[in-house]
Amino acid sequence: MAEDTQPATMAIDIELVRQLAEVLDQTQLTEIEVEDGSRKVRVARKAAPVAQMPMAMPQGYAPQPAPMAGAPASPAAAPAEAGGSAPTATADAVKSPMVGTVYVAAEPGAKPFVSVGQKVAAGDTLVIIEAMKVMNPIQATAAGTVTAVLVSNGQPVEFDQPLVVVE
Amino acid sequence: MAEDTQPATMAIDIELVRQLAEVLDQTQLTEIEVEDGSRKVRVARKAAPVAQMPMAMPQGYAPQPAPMAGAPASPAAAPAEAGGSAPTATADAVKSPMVGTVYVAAEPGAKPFVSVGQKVAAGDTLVIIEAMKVMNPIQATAAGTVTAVLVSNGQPVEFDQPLVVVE
Amino acid sequence: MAEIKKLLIANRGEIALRIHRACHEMGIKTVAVHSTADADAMHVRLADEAVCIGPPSAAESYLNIPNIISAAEVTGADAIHPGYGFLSENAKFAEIVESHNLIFVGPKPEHIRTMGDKVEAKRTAGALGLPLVPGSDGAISDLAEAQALAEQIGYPVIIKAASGGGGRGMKVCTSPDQLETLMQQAGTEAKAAFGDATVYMEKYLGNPRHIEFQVFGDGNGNAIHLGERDCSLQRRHQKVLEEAPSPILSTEERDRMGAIVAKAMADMGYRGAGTIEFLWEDGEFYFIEMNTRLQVEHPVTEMITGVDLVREQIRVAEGHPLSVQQDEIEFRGHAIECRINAEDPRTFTPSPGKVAAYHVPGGMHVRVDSGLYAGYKVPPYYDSMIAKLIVYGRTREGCLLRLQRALDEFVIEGMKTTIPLHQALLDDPEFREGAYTIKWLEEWLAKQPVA
Amino acid sequence: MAEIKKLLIANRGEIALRIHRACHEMGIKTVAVHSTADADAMHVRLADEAVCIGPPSAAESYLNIPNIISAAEVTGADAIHPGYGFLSENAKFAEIVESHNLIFVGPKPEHIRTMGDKVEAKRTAGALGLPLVPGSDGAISDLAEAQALAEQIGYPVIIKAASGGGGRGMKVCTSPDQLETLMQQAGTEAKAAFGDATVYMEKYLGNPRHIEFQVFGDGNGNAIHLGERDCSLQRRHQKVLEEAPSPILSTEERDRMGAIVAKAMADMGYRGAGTIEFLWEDGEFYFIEMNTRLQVEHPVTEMITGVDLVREQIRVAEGHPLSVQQDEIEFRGHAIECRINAEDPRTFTPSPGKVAAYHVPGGMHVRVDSGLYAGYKVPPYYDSMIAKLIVYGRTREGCLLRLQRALDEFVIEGMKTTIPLHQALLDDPEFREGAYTIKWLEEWLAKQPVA
Repeated sequence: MAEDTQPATMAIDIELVRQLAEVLDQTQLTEIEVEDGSRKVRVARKAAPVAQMPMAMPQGYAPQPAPMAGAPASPAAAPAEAGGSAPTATADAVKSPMVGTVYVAAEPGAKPFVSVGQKVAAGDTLVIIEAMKVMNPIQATAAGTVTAVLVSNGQPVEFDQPLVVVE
Repeated sequence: MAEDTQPATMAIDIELVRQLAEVLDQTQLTEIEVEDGSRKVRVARKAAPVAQMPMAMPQGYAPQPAPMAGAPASPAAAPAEAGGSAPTATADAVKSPMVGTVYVAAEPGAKPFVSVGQKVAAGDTLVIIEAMKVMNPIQATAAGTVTAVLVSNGQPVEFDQPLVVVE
Repeated sequence: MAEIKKLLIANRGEIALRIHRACHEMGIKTVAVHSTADADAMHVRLADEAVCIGPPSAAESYLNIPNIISAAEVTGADAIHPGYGFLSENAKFAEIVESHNLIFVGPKPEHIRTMGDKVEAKRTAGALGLPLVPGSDGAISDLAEAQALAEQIGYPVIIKAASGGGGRGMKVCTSPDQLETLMQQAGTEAKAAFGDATVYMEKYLGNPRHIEFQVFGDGNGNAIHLGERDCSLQRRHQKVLEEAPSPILSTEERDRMGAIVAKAMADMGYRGAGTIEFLWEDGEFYFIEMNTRLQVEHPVTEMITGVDLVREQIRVAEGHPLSVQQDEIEFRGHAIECRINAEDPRTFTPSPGKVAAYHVPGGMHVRVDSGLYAGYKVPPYYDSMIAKLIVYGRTREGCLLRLQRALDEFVIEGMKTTIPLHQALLDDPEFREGAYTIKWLEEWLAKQPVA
Repeated sequence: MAEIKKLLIANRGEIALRIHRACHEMGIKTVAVHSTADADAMHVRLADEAVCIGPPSAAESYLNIPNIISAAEVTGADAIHPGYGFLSENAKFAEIVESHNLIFVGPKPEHIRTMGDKVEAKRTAGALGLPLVPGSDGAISDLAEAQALAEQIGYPVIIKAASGGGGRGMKVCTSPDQLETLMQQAGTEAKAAFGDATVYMEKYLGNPRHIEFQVFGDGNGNAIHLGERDCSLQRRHQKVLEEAPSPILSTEERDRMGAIVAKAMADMGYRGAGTIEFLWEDGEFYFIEMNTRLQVEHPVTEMITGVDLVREQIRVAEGHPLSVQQDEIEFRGHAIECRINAEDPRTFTPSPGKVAAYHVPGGMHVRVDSGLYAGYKVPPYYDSMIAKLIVYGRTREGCLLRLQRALDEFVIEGMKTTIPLHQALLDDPEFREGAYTIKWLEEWLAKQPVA
């Protein structure tokens, strides 16, 4: 996920984070989010029992539904993921409109349709998804640069699963 | 997300955050978000579910256990009472050490052992509780003035039920 | 004999959980398919695998055949159980499933198709010996003919517009001297409303009960019945509370009708679970329709027979013979199911929302089928039924008392539910006596004080 | 015939709730009595009336006879159900209850007293024809006499100190040539440990099962049995999991022993519910003791017979005859109960605390008896058992599979519980085969890897 159009370091004021954390500790808050232009800081703390309650379903005991092989995380397996580490990479991703099997190239051994760093135009095929014996080309919705390919060849995908990030 | 048109630090007013936190603490809110142009501050607190959870038992549907007749409130019927309106009157009350029936006078029609405003000495009988045909005098533990009689003649009482307040 | 090792559950809510439970109790792995709105559903979290098949809209998810079939293929499932509703009575879906070499846990596609067509279903039922509502086979215009027929089927009769619906062109005739006038009126109204004056005649059922028989076939000419359910308590044609056995059916009548429906299913070569719905009035049964799937209210039958119907469906789908013979089925005790909906108990306005607190009744002979849990958000996109409370008793009276105490223990906070409706129903003397028909509940509701 | 209209429940926890449920299902009002620590208990909140009877200490509350009797008097209760534990086997309490013109839901006081005395119980059991552990009636000192007796009862035998306990002065003798030496050693050890060299001899049961029979008498010479429960899975003499029927008992043996215990209870004139506990080895039963009360594990019997034992207790207490005859009792299917304790599943350290989340398994043939609810604080003063999960299946194998899926659905957060212990047990092939004795669980636990 390396991105190289950035300045050498993130312009984050660590002191600000500390101050916000302090406020959080001194108050009953569980979350503070501040934003200034494109900069944003969010500090949060799990409220003791509350964090447990929505998790009332079998956690320790029941088998977690296995996410589909290779998928970064199925919604079912990680319902609480959002808000954790930044899942920015998938935010702009082209998502699967169907359930099926992904092919990243036109045929076995061929060059992939796209790879990281490649520029694509709107309508370019990114991957193919096979569903019920039909090959469905998945196209870029806008021009941009491929910054991540989130699926591998032959991998099953579910509806809404992020496939390729074009920025 | 790289944008380098920014000043070196985020212009966040930490005092504003504190003030918002204060508002949040003083109100029933769980979240405040303020925005001014591209600046944004959001503070949040997880609603304490704790207040709800002990109430998880049948409330609307199940019959509440009837408190014992005449008792101000049995612990069972009002488990959440504490912390509500100040029940100071019962704080210093002499409490029933047993389950039984209260008699406020030595015999029917006689003058009550004590009444409000009366001074009592330690050891003075306040009421009698009949339990299993035995009459048990309940005595003042310290000298003082009777400020409230919380039971009436012939009333059943349970363990720990406030009887008479002596201050 | 095929052995199902992994089964895809093409449904949601309590029935998806019901199927999941049956599978795990048979050592079968489960695949939950779900819309984005159901990612947190209990059966999704309990299933061995889960696949998101579409957005909240059922048309794009639970009815999305390509995505469901693909989900079965990518997970390597070898069977699909459709539950009830959604694709459960879609003959084409059953065919597609089978054409992908997957086992369809349900009837043969041709039987789904036949029974899904009103006219065809009635014809088939008649041919199989099920009692139909007597009437003219088609249009009737000649008065003498009409008089003779009405005499034969007995008054009251109803004259209906052949092209009609919605009550227009319908006339109930209680005696011969009115017949001519009412036929003319019906024809005139039909002509005005539908441009077609053709009318037909049927026996009029003024105040019937809804009684349905649970049947099971092995697909090879063997079939049994598992007794009846009385589902007369309905509001706007939606069942509210069901019981088994019916408070009004004698053992002899059960045996007689049960034998008729079982024989019909055997003759048809029916496979799997089915329900034959009748109207019942004055001791007579009249076929309405057949549902070629599991019913919502199947647990009351399970309670009084001890037969696990979902397990039986799966076994039959694997090619096993029926696990019980007719003479091994004993009807013991009484069971009632309350459908608990996320609705205002007076206005029936849907009340989806987040479950703030959830506590189910426990103890002897109390069963709860529900996908709810504390913290779960009931999505606004689907049916409002959120739980089924099923209670068993050795007698109907004992069952009612147990049901009452179970309802008193049930806590669902965060939304309005129909629990208070059931509590109020249980207090009604007519209901307690079992003296109700399909019209009773709406009349009863109209009489209730507005809260 | 007395009619109970309001019943005081002199207990706490799940059994208090169990009794409350039975009462409400019979139209009987309930009075919950509780310590200050139990004011928020579920049965207290559900009961029609509640009376606080003392501080947390059981001695001052649940064992406080005057306060309990007074609570019955001030609330106008006409009966008291003692549950299990606490005052349930206190003959004096039963007498006091009856002397206050209240109905005691339990056996006659004299039977409680007789069976509460170890020596007296054994004598009575023997007189009633129940099989005892064979041995010397009293002290044995003469070697020839000892040899003859050992020969008669069969080796191995055990020599025990008459005044002893705790293993000291106990010697297991497997063959005649060791007998003299071991008798001398036992005597010497007994003398040293207890100041009394007297020893006696009994048949040695090396590896028995614990099998108990549920009995019921009407107090007028009629009695029935409701089959057995196998409670061999124990840790430190505490039952952990119980099943009915026992995996090793044949129908013939059940009928034979059942007839013996039922006849014994009829001869005795026993009233109400009772349990006769036996050790079982090599096809033989040996009486241990009789519990003159409801047992924790009574639901497994309810599941396979359909008889509500608490309801039956109350009916018998009212003076009704037994509601079922012996020949009406059918044993159907298999039931298992898991006792779920608030304990570390490996170390068994108690883990009381606040229930952060609570979700019980549902579906067919799953029963949960528990006073827990989300937000409830398990008090540290009493027994650590917080829930019982009881599951039924048509076969033992089916029951095990259902139990597994039910345990997988069970969520109790906020404290450690023994749910994982039961899950691990279910994975054990020996347990699945039913091949266990009273020593098995502790040996199994010793073999488990430390988490």
